[in-house]
Amino acid sequence: AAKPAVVYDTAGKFDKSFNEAVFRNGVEVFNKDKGVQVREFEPQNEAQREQGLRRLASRGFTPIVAVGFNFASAVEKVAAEFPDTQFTIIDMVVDKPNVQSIVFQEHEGSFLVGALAAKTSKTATVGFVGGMDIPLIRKFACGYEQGAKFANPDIKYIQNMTGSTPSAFADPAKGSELAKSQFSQGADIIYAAAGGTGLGVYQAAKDAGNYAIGVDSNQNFVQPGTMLTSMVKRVGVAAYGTWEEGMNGEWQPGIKVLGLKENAVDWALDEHNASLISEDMKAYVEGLKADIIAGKISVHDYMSDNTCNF
Amino acid sequence: MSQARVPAWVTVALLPAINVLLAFLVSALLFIYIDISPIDAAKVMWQGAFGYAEGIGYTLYYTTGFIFTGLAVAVAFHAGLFNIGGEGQAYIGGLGVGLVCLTLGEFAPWYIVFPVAIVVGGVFGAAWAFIPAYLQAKRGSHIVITTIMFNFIAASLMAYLLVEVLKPENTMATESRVFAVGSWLPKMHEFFALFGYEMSASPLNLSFFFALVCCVFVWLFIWHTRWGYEIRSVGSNPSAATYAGIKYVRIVCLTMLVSGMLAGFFALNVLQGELHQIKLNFVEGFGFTGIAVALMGRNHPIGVLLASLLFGFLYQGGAELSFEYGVDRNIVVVLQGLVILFCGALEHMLRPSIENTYLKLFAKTNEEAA
Amino acid sequence: MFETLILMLDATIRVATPLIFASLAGMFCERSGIVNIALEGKLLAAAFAGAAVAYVTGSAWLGCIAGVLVAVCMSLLHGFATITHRGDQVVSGMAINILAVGLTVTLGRHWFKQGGQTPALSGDARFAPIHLPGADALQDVPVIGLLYSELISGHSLLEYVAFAAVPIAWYILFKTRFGLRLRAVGESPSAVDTAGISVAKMRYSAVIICGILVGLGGVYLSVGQTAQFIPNMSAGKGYMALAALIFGKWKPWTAMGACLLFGFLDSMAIRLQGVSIGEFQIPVQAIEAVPYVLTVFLLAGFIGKAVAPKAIGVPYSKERE
Amino acid sequence: MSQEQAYAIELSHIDKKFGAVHANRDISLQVPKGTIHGIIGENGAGKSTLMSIIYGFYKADKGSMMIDGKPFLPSSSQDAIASGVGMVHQHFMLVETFTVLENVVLGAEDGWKLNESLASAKLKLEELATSYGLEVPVDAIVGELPVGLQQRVEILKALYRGAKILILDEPTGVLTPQEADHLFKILDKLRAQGTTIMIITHKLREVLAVTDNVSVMRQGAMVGHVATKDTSQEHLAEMMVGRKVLLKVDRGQAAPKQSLIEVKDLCYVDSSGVERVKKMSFSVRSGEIVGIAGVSGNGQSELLSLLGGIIKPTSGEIVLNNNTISAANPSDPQLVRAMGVGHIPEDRHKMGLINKFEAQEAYIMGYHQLPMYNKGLLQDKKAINQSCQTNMDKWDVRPADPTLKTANFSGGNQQKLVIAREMEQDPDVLLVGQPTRGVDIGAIEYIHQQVISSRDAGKAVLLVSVELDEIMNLADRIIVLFDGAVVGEVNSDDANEQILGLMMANIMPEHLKKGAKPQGEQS
Ligand SMILES: Nc1ncnc2c1ncn2[C@@H]1O[C@H](COP(=O)(O)OP(=O)(O)OP(=O)(O)O)[C@@H](O)[C@H]1O
Ligand SMILES: Nc1ncnc2c1ncn2[C@@H]1O[C@H](COP(=O)(O)OP(=O)(O)OP(=O)(O)O)[C@@H](O)[C@H]1O
Ligand SMILES: [Mg+2]
Ligand SMILES: [Mg+2]
Repeated sequence: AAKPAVVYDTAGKFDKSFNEAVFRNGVEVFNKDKGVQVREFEPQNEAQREQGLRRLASRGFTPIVAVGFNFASAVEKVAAEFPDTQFTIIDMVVDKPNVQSIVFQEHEGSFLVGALAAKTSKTATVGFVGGMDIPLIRKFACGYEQGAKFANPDIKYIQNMTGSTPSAFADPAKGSELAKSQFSQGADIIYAAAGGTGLGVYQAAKDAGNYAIGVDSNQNFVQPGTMLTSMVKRVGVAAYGTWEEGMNGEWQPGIKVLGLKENAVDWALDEHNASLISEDMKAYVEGLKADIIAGKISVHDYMSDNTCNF
Repeated sequence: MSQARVPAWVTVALLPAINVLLAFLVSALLFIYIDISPIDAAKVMWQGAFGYAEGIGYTLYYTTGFIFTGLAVAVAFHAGLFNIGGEGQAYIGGLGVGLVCLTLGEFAPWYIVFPVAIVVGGVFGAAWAFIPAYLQAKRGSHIVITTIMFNFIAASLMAYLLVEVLKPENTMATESRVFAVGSWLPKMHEFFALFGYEMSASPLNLSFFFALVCCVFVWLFIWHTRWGYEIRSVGSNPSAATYAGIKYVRIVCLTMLVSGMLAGFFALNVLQGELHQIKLNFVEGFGFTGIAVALMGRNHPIGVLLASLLFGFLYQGGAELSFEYGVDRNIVVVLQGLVILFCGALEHMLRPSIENTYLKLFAKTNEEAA
Repeated sequence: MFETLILMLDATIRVATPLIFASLAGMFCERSGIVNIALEGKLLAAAFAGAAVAYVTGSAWLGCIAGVLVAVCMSLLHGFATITHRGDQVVSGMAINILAVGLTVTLGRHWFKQGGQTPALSGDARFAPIHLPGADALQDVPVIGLLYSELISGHSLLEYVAFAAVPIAWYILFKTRFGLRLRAVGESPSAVDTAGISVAKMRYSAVIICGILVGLGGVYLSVGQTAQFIPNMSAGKGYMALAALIFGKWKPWTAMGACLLFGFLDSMAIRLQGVSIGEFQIPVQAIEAVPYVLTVFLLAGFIGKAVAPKAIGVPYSKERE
Repeated sequence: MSQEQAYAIELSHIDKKFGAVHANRDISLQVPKGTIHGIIGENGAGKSTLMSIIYGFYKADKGSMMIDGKPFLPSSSQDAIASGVGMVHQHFMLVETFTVLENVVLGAEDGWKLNESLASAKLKLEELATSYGLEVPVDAIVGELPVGLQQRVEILKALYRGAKILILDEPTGVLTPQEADHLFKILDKLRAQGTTIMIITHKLREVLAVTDNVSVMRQGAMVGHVATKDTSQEHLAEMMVGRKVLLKVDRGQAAPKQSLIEVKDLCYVDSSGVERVKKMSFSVRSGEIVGIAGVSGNGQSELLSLLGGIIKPTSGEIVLNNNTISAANPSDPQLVRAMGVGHIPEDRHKMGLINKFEAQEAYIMGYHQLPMYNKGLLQDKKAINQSCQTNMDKWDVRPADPTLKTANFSGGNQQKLVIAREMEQDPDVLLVGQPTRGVDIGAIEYIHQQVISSRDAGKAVLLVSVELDEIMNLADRIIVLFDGAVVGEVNSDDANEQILGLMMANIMPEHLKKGAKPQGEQS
């Protein structure tokens, strides 16, 4: 029988960010679709990452999905100990014969929402609120900035990071202050890539009658009417895919790079924001998307050189 | 003084044991409330922490960490200082250990790196404790507040260093690069394998022995040297200490240096022993829990050792619990809070009744004997 | 420029509000002789209870009452340990902090199945901003208009309550019989005892008042400032409030001043991000650390020694140990 | 006394234990209305405990009480106050950061508004002050007042609450003889108005002077009641101790030689800027005892701390055994000990000992650095234990157990331990502060003998004491301090209570002025 498993990052499976996306769009859906329970584990400290992987592996679970770049060294070690177990790591590359690495082209999706924001902004000013100041978040920021400047070279771009510790992903009060600050500097649209902190940004946008852009999962429903769109990163779907492959015996090691083309990152259009997006706008963004997929537009990946020079 | 006295073991061992039980009982109610049988939970925790070799390894690995931070708090307590800053000192100590492993570790084997890391980690931790100590002694700044502030400052500083300085270009986790394999502290199972003993793999490493050495060191230092004597004097009666010619400023600084040093050693276990790279937030609250450890251990190394074992059990058993039941890991935090509440804050609650009960029983047997 | 300043001050008020509640709470507690490092946990517990009940009932008011009740209960637990059983005050404070972290998440998860968060609050489940009369009309008048409509008007109820609590606390502490006794019990409990006043009763009243105030602070976090509870959302504010209290030398007005200063630094940090001096870009972490560094700095020198209530930290007992 | 209403207080079979300490054993006592009743007994006899039970501060384990013939069962001091009992505690129960007025009002406020209470209290206080001669600066901060005034505040607190029964626990310990006389006059006045007064003191002379009846306590039990007119000092002392005692030690002639303590123009300003020691000059020679007299708080403690190296002089100099200490060349307690100085501190609990320590640990305090107690980096526990054991035996410290916690020794034995420690190092100079404070009569005898024999062994002894009897008994010369300055010096043969009392109030008797103006005279 299939024995899929997942180990979340220490932020926990309800982090309002990618762990939660794995849980909601991966685990829950998989449980329902396949009638197979995915074994979950949430480590509470660094040492338990390895411990969790090892225990799952020794009990015969496979494939085991490790959520987040923080798992790199643990996966590397445990994968060597259990060569017959399939490991999948998300957001990071681990080079082992029994490890599948899934990375996303977040900058591509961010580019789209950046362009959309620039086109929508009445003040020609757009803002970005990041969570913890780490390269991954800068990757979001950089794609967004590039997209905005692509759509309007004269756009003013404001960027803030919430903090330098993981609590920066869970500080809506600060998110709201940052949003207010950016609004006072003229921004009228803010893209928040900040986990739970983003909720404060969305609330502030609503209070101020401005727009916000959600992240990771489709967050348009959070504040309907003032959520311009969301940059969707389908981590859950990717996890789902890997378990499904495992079940069907199709699982392959190696690197999976998932971007617009694979429909793994995208911008969200649903009933909550349909009224905000004109047909022109929609066509424009879809056009950009096609261009990126076709390689006509190259979006700079911050993490390729740790700079944002596009 | 006709009344019989209660023997020491009643207050030193029986009372804490009953208090721990009480904490467990209260948390049992919570378990029942969230639909988990407390008996099963206890079984899982016990099995997970002591039931198999790897589990024991993990338990002792956490124990090692608690010994360092617990001793740090205990030493400061002897001088009447409440060092809430173990968290930050351990963090900065980790910077020291990490830097040694990143530089010297490149070309030197672990047995050379280890002593150097001990010195540098200790010095870094001590330095971080020194500033609040000096301010307390010289300027009267409240050490509880300054050490709390220094925890926050350490967090900012380390975040900056990890993000901007130590992080390799091509990774995205906020962590330094991995130390060279040669500088890693041998794991206990590797170490014993040398002598032909097979043990299952766990993060337990040689720094456990060093932690035991530190227990002995603290015991000797506090109770068998003139400096320890001076520290206890300052802690029990500062004006008498002044009368005796003990220099307050010097002793406060010395105590906090030792305390910070012990907290700094924390990183040996976690960084050089297990993670092999400096990670953001690698201290993970062990500095704070050290306060509970010291209190439960009555600031004595043996007590600290036992309390560390208890907390090691809670951590490892709790992990097993969340592994088996998928329950929230925070339930262990509740347990931890209850243990501190009953063993620390409410330690006087049961004392009179237990002592009286003991005396009654004791008196009875006496009468019967007579 | 002026507008930026007004907006910064506006943010200052929001950031300072929970700090003011918590430091006034701490003031009553510490003035009675009980060290209170449990502010952090009480804030968190109240925030959770407030948001949970506000969500379930749909009423911010009920949430507020629940939050305050929970904070009072935690305070009573603190009192039970430190007053009745003469336990160590710092240790019981730590225990409460840890319990609050664990319990809020465990119960929150069990109840709401959202990883310890409560669902977002909306409508009547939140304290909406209060627009003072004439705020809109005055909006366009230069200087005063902005000052009135942005800075003075448009805050949520609890923010006004926080600022009103300061003079009230001052009056209670320095102008009433209760205040006299409270201050006395923190200085010399035996004097109070021999004057025929129960030390335990005074200290229990102090912890209850502490619970009410810190409860309001906690509720503000989740029901006023943010619209939901998030695990660990107190994020050190209890400790900051304690620092502000010491900074303010255990007096209401100066403590409020310290809270405002911390709030201002915070709002400045938000706006200073990415600012560089010449070539050198100031790291965000440095700006974040400014309030902490400043606190240490000020504690060490500029404001001289902060003299705590004399009997603070010492459990009172007639019998010598 | 046969009328039923005649007793203000009746106690029957009061019993009280503090853990293992049996503080009061089956005590019965009757105090007639409108009398002054003395309670005497050695330290630790249980006097304060008994009074605190009447005041409702402690609850008796057994026994009953009556006030004015009515059963009296206070559950707190509040009940006692309501029944008209007032108490001035041995250790003042004042809030030091409060003003006099606030202290008086505390617990007896008129209503919830503080200002109104304070205003009405002010009027009432002025009335009390004029009718009893108890003037106090009502708006002064209590902690800044001299102890004599603080005591007045305590008495006023009781009177303000309308006390009909006033309990005074060792009220004269902090007063000059003249101040004590003034207090006694006030007590007379109160008695005349019908107030019943219970007074604890261990100054037998005072008992004879003011009381109507005396009760004697020993080891928690009541050992006798006598009418004052039927007794004598010797008789009372015998009742207290249970055997005959020598009230005066024999002291041979002093044979002073070279000067070992030279104090020249010594000044000390404390951290809050108050000048505590003002231009003091005197000397102490080998083989003599110089007594420092004065009401406590007039610079004696600072003088001892300066000589002991604990605080640094602001100006002037001290020469100890040929070593000069000055502002420019400060010392510390370790160095001072190395100069051959022993220091028996005034307060053994605050300075002399550490309650948590074992006797042997307390025994090396200040000398813990000496090579004899250390072996390399570690302490030589064996040497410490042996040294302590030897000297506990030699100095008759009971129980002679070096591992017993210091706190578990009685006051007298704690003091002997401190004295043993300081004298065993054979210092040339001995600083002695309040050597018999809180020590019972038996131990006093012993300690006095030791002080005198160390003088005879050629040490220079500086004795600070607030007990005039002690000073007059032991010292060869007496220096009196007032407000941080030396008022004057007398030979102990010329001294008597009257003269010293005047000097302690900064009045130098004409016949003693010896031409030269006394140093440090201020006004
Ligand atoms: N609050 C207390 N807790 C424990 N023991 C106490 C307490 N008060 C007094 N004792 C003990 O009770 C005994 C009697 O003490 P008490 O203070 O009544 O004596 P006293 O006669 O007033 O002595 P002194 O002359 O020193 O004032 C002593 O052994 C003392 O140590
Ligand atoms: N804090 C304490 N803890 C334990 N025992 C104490 C404490 N204080 C006093 N005792 C015990 O109570 C007894 C009486 O103590 P206290 O100091 O009042 O004695 P004392 O009668 O004044 O003795 P001395 O005549 O030597 O001054 C002592 O023998 C001591 O063992
Ligand atoms: Mg007494
Ligand atoms: Mg005594």
